[in-house]
Amino acid sequence: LGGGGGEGGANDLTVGFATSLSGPFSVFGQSALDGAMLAVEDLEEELGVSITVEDGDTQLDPQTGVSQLQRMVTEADADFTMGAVSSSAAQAMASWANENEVIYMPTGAHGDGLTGEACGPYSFRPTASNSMLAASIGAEMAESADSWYLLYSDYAWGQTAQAAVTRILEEQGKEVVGRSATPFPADDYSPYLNEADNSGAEGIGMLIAGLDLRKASNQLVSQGMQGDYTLAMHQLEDAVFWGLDRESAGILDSAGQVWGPAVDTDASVDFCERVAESSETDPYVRHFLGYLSMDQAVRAAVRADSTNADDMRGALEGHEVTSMAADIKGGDSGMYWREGDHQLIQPTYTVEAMAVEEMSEDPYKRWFQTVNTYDGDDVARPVSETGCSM
Amino acid sequence: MNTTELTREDLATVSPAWWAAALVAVVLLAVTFAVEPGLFIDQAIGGLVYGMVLVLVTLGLSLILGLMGIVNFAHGAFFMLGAYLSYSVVVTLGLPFWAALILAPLAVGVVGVVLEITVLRYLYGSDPIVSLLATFGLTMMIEEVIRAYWGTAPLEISRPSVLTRGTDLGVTTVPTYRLFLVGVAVLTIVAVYLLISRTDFGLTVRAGVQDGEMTEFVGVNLPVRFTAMFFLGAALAGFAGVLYSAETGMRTTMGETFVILAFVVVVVGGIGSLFGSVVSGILIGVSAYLTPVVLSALAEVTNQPWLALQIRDLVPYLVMILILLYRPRGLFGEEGFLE
Amino acid sequence: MSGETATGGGSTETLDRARSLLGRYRVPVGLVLVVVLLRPVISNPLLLGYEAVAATILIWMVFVAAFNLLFGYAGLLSFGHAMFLGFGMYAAAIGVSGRAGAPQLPFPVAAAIGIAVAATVGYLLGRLTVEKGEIYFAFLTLAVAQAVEFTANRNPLNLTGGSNGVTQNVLPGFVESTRGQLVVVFGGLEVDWYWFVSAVFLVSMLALWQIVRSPFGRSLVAIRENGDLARAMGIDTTRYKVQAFTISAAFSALAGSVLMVDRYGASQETLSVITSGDTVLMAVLGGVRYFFGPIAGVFVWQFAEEFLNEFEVLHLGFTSVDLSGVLTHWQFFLGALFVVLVVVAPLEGIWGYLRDWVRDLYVRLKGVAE
Amino acid sequence: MSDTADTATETTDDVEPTDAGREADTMPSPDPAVDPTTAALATDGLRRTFGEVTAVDRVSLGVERGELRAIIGPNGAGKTTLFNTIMGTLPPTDGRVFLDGQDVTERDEHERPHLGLARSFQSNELFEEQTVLENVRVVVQTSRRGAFSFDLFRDHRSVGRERALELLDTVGLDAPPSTLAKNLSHGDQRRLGIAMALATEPEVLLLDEPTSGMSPGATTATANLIEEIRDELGLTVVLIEHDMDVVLSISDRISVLNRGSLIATGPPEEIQANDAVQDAYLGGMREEL
Amino acid sequence: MSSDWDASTTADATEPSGALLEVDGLAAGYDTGQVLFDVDLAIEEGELVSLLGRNGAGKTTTMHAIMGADEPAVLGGDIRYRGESIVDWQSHRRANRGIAIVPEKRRCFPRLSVVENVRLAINHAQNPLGLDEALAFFPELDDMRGKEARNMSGGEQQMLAIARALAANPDLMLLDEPFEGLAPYIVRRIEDIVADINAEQGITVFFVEQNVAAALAIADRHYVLDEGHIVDEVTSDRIREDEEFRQRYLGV
Ligand SMILES: Nc1ncnc2c1ncn2[C@@H]1O[C@H](COP(=O)(O)OP(=O)(O)OP(=O)(O)O)[C@@H](O)[C@H]1O
Ligand SMILES: Nc1ncnc2c1ncn2[C@@H]1O[C@H](COP(=O)(O)OP(=O)(O)OP(=O)(O)O)[C@@H](O)[C@H]1O
Ligand SMILES: [Mg+2]
Ligand SMILES: [Mg+2]
Repeated sequence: LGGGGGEGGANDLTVGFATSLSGPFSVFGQSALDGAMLAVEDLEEELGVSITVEDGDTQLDPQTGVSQLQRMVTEADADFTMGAVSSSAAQAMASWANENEVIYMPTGAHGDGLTGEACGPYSFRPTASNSMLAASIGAEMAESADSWYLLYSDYAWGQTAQAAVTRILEEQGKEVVGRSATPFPADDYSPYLNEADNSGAEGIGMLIAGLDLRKASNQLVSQGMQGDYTLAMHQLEDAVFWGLDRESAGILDSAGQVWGPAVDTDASVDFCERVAESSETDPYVRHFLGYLSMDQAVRAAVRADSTNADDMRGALEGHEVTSMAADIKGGDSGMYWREGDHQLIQPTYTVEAMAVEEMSEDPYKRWFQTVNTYDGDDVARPVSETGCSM
Repeated sequence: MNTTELTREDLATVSPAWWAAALVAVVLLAVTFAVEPGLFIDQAIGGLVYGMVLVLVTLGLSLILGLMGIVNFAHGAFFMLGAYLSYSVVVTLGLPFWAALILAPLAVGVVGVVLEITVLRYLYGSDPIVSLLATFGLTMMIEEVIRAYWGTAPLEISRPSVLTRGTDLGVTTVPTYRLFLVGVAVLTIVAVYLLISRTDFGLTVRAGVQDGEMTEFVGVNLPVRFTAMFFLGAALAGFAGVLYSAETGMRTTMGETFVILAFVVVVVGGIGSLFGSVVSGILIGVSAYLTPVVLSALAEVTNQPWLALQIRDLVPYLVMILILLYRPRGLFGEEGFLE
Repeated sequence: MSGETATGGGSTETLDRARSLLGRYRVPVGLVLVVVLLRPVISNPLLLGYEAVAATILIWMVFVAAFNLLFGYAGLLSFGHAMFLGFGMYAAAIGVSGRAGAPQLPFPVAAAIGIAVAATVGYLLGRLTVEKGEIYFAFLTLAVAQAVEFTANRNPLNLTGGSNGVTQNVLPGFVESTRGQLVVVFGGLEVDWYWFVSAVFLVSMLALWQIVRSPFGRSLVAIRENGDLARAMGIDTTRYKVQAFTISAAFSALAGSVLMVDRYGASQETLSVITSGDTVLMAVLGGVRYFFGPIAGVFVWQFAEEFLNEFEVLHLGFTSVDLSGVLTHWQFFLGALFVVLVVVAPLEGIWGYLRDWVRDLYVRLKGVAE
Repeated sequence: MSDTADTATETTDDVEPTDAGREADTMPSPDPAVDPTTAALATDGLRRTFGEVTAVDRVSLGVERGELRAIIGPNGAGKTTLFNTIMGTLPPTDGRVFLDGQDVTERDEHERPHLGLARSFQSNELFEEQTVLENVRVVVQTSRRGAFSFDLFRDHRSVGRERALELLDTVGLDAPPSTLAKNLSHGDQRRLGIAMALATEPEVLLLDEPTSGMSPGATTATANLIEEIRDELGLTVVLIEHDMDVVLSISDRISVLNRGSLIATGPPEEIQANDAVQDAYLGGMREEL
Repeated sequence: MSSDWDASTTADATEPSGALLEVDGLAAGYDTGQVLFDVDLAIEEGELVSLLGRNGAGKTTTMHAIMGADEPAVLGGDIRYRGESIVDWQSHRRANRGIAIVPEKRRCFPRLSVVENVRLAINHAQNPLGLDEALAFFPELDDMRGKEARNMSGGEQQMLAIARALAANPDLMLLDEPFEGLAPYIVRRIEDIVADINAEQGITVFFVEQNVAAALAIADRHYVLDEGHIVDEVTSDRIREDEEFRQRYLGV
């Protein structure tokens, strides 16, 4: 038995890439796809394989995501699949993939569930989980304020982020005095900001998804609250702040990050330059995640010389990443696919805004700089705590 | 559109149940104030301001529905179109925000005129459901045009700098821009009210919806007036869109979100009553801000933590369900209108 | 094949009688034709070339037809019908997966619970709202649906999974899925999922058809046409409407429970106002006054969505035109088609036109023959 | 004076004693009423107000079985409102309605046709988009199967079609049964309305200006039809009419309503001679032709 | 709007018959079929003329064609008002130029009050009466100025419809069954009003009525319509005398 997929090795690969290409996450989806296409270029050259990418729009809807996967696998004969921005879509897609014996990489979803209760034999998450990011930022939050108010987007990603940050803060002996679940997307953050303002907290954790963070920050400034609080965000995507002016972008006091132009290694600068040339958006984490997913999935198929889901699983579990992707990612601790929960254990960063005059625009925007780097193994929860059983 | 007469008559017929409900509300608010005075005042003022913003967004919808009997689902699309057009005026043409505030609504008005002439003209006097359906289709088209032209990613413009900071009202700081919106909303409401109640224009449009042919029989050139009326409704939507999006940015879902909320406001206030829309907009705004505070205060007082439900987004709908069940025509609606 | 019209009686007496004999079984025959033709047509490489969507389309047809029982026949526009689809979906998903300590149930039991819940909600909500006037009814149902969606998002008792929906372990025991292909296993017998759905489709649609052509259905039509008169003529309008609402809710939930298997779980998006809106659009597009209207509407809608979205290059033999840029905006064209239909004749829809066109053709052919 | 009148006064006495006294001054016997327990249709102190307007003011009316009663009165006297309250279309502000000796005041409007009460409308109320045949058929179906019937297992066409065609014939509607109701001329629409009222198989039939808008020939025919129905089916008919020719020629008794109150009831000759009626209503009728 | 006035000055100076309203070979009908065939009418300024016929004869259709309603469609023939062809005019233009109608089934604006109904007509007529003047015709209405038409009795609405037309102070007044549903004494009063406005203000009246007696009482000339054809043009005396004629076309 075992998974199906293309027979006869892995020279001609068809990859299904289903992600948000419309709606509020479309920028993220498109960037990831752009990044993945860069990986395709590199892989075709290096490995001599031919790769066809079949893309599809999941919108924001898990069922559309599932339909897209199903279409890619049955109609376009995709050998394996990847994609999704929102955690809820990713979970549904992962569940389908696990049921149907198809390899799937939730490219850009951070919700803990994917490598927790909702983990499965054929889904592999290439990006860091919420709890990894929360653990990274936790120490800094604990240092800068003793009591916190958390605003979080009310859906899977935000809920697990909130849980993770709360846990970390409480472990550090700090207090979370209140929290508000804000709808996502929302237009009006002022009632929640009022609540935060009246909570007596010293710091506000803004666990708000996507470009809504920009809006919330704007309204926070309008309410004249920016000077009074320490502001933190566990997962920063540079693109979110590009819509603000440079001064406003500086209001975040500290933030966690999976990757960004702040990494600044030779490989990552190279990668950023390539992205700046080929993508509509300046380089930021989504480009890298697209690149990473494609790189890892294709290499696994080539290693296994098969696109059979079980073969690929074997090639991925426990594998230590040594490709270009690891160089771009930076950090010294390396990355590997953890067997127990299929999480790619990897370094994480905390960053802060640069001084306004140091921010650069050319050839791509660089507004943030790294404060700290964390080992993947230090921030990831042990498998036993994830709730994953395969 | 009747406004004041109905108020007086309705107040006289308020039943004991309503008084009881009012009493409970007052007690709850008092308890909340006692538990969390600072937050209470912040949220009450924030809610008031937000309510007026809702009224502004709703105004054009209420007007078209009350006078022309058209359930204009495309109001949200017009609203959104105004917002996106202001983006083009400010970012693409490089003109100041104030120019967008005039140009974008005019442009939306023109779009409204085109749609009136090609589509809505054929729907006057028909079942309100039919206009709901047709404008639903128009909404799809406009939204798709917006997606195609401006893309699906959220956009923003920078507001005039005078309006970017907060105004300190003593007890709380409210974004200056929102206060500006409130001022604009009040002026617009007054202007619209005068237009429809003090001129022949409102009368002919109302008559025209009830019996277009007969209105022509008494000598009214109806099509021109309907077109003008629709221009006004669409331009108001666009105007609200420009004002609102300057604060929150443009998003392809904003039309849908707001048209539903605006309908809730109209339905709660009572279809056909401008005054009702104003009251209900404020009521919904304030209760959306206050309900969670009240619930959390209640949870604290009674020591029942489960009571602190975060139901803010549900509040407009709960208000609507409650009002409609006990008063099917809304707070100030005319009896039998669109029932 | 011609749909049963909701506008009542035929034409002249003799013609009527002849037609009633001939036409007695046209609806069942039509339904069987839909089932037999849909999949080959859809999976034709020139069209979609994508089989799996055929079963989904059939399920949607049942749902929209159930919605149309309420709108097209009883004249009640429910703007929150997605909640009933959702009840079926969630009950089936929760029951089958047995999540959060819920007992694990066989699919039919779980589905039956969903249908019962939907019917009960439909009944109670109907009691409260059907006499409130059509616009108010539309918005009340919308409001309740919003409340339901909101509740599901809050993940009460950890049952609904919040925004994640219920997507794990949701396939019933008798369904197997391998790389996207669903198969129903009864004992040793393996049946393609499509045929299982077809059976559900046929049974439900025949039941709905019988309802609309029965005296019960005709009373609904009378109420829709003039409620005041109907009451004065002795028709208990409230009860009929409530009953119609209940039935419609139950069939919607049935469709929902099957859709759960077809789409691998229950998602919160299904409960959204967008689903409800699409439902209305599909029904109107097809023609709410006809039994086959929703069928036509769902087909055109789903087809447009799948086909136009994927469509890229038009090959005309001598030249090829790249249309992908234009056609991804299928919503625009569908919207335009919709507007035209509503303006020209709001209740006819595509099916109404097709009918008239076929009738004209028939008359003309007869003329030529004579 | 009969028992009924006494009961009526008593009832009003209980409610508003002062008004009852005033009523006694003005008109001793508005209706030499029949015992409500035996009358086909009776009202007792029926009242209906709209805000400050009292459209029907303590009307006590008794119509005997098989009687053909006309109700006349100035425009806005409250005739249609009286029908609406009898029928249950509008709940009365006060007072009771008896049908065949049974108090039906609390019954829903849709129940009354099944108790034998039917009406036609002053304005043409029809199922406009339906065919003429279906308009009548659906009423026949309802009258046979009750106010609500969960009858799902039959083809509607088999129910009541013959009877519907018969009724269309009875009222003399010549248009093809497949014509849409909205396309009938005004006069024909009024015929259809009567056919539908008859389809409920009533014992008491309320007709609101059945001949308005009919040409003179048709008016006569309709008047004859009404008499015929009454005679052959033994119906009780209450008729609102402004056409005095019709009223005088076919009614057994005439009741006159003015400003909501019943001011006189009596046989045609008596009413015609009554001064109060002359003042309030007839206002010097023209001699025919 | 200026074109309206141009048209009148450039119109045919010759007015052969001097008739205010001439209908010439009018053919009209609905989707379902033709209803009027070759209808000829001529009404002189200051005349009081009626149109008689059975139900379904086409009387309302004629009135609507003269008023320029959306339905029926005019299939042929000409309608001239003051010598000018008005078939292509929209109905509001006809109304502005002095034609007013009391339509069949009243057609009051149900959600407008009495005052609003009347004011609407006043606002759009050339030389209207004042509001009080118009309401003075029916003291009954004066008592319910603020009432919405839908809350009025059938007869009250009929009075309102007539008051509305009178308020416009038209040159030509079309009345389609003005007495339907009215109490005899009101019928009488309206007969007087119609005779008065005709005699005193020279308003030309063309009306449809089923009530032959009423028609005979006010008009002296009658057109008789049967199945869409004008079958006769008669005087009141002829109708009074010719029993067979009455029987045949009017069913009396
Ligand atoms: N819904 C209502 N709201 C307010 N007033 C009403 C309503 N219905 C009727 N009326 C008033 O009640 C009075 C009686 O009306 P009704 O229709 O019963 O008169 P009617 O005797 O049938 O007159 P007609 O002969 O003109 O039809 C009228 O003055 C009318 O204006
Ligand atoms: N809107 C319509 N569509 C189709 N046919 C119509 C329409 N209106 C009237 N008719 C038909 O046209 C013919 C003439 O109708 P019209 O209303 O002019 O008659 P009328 O003389 O006014 O009759 P009545 O005295 O009953 O009012 C009738 O046969 C009628 O059925
Ligand atoms: Mg009446
Ligand atoms: Mg007529």
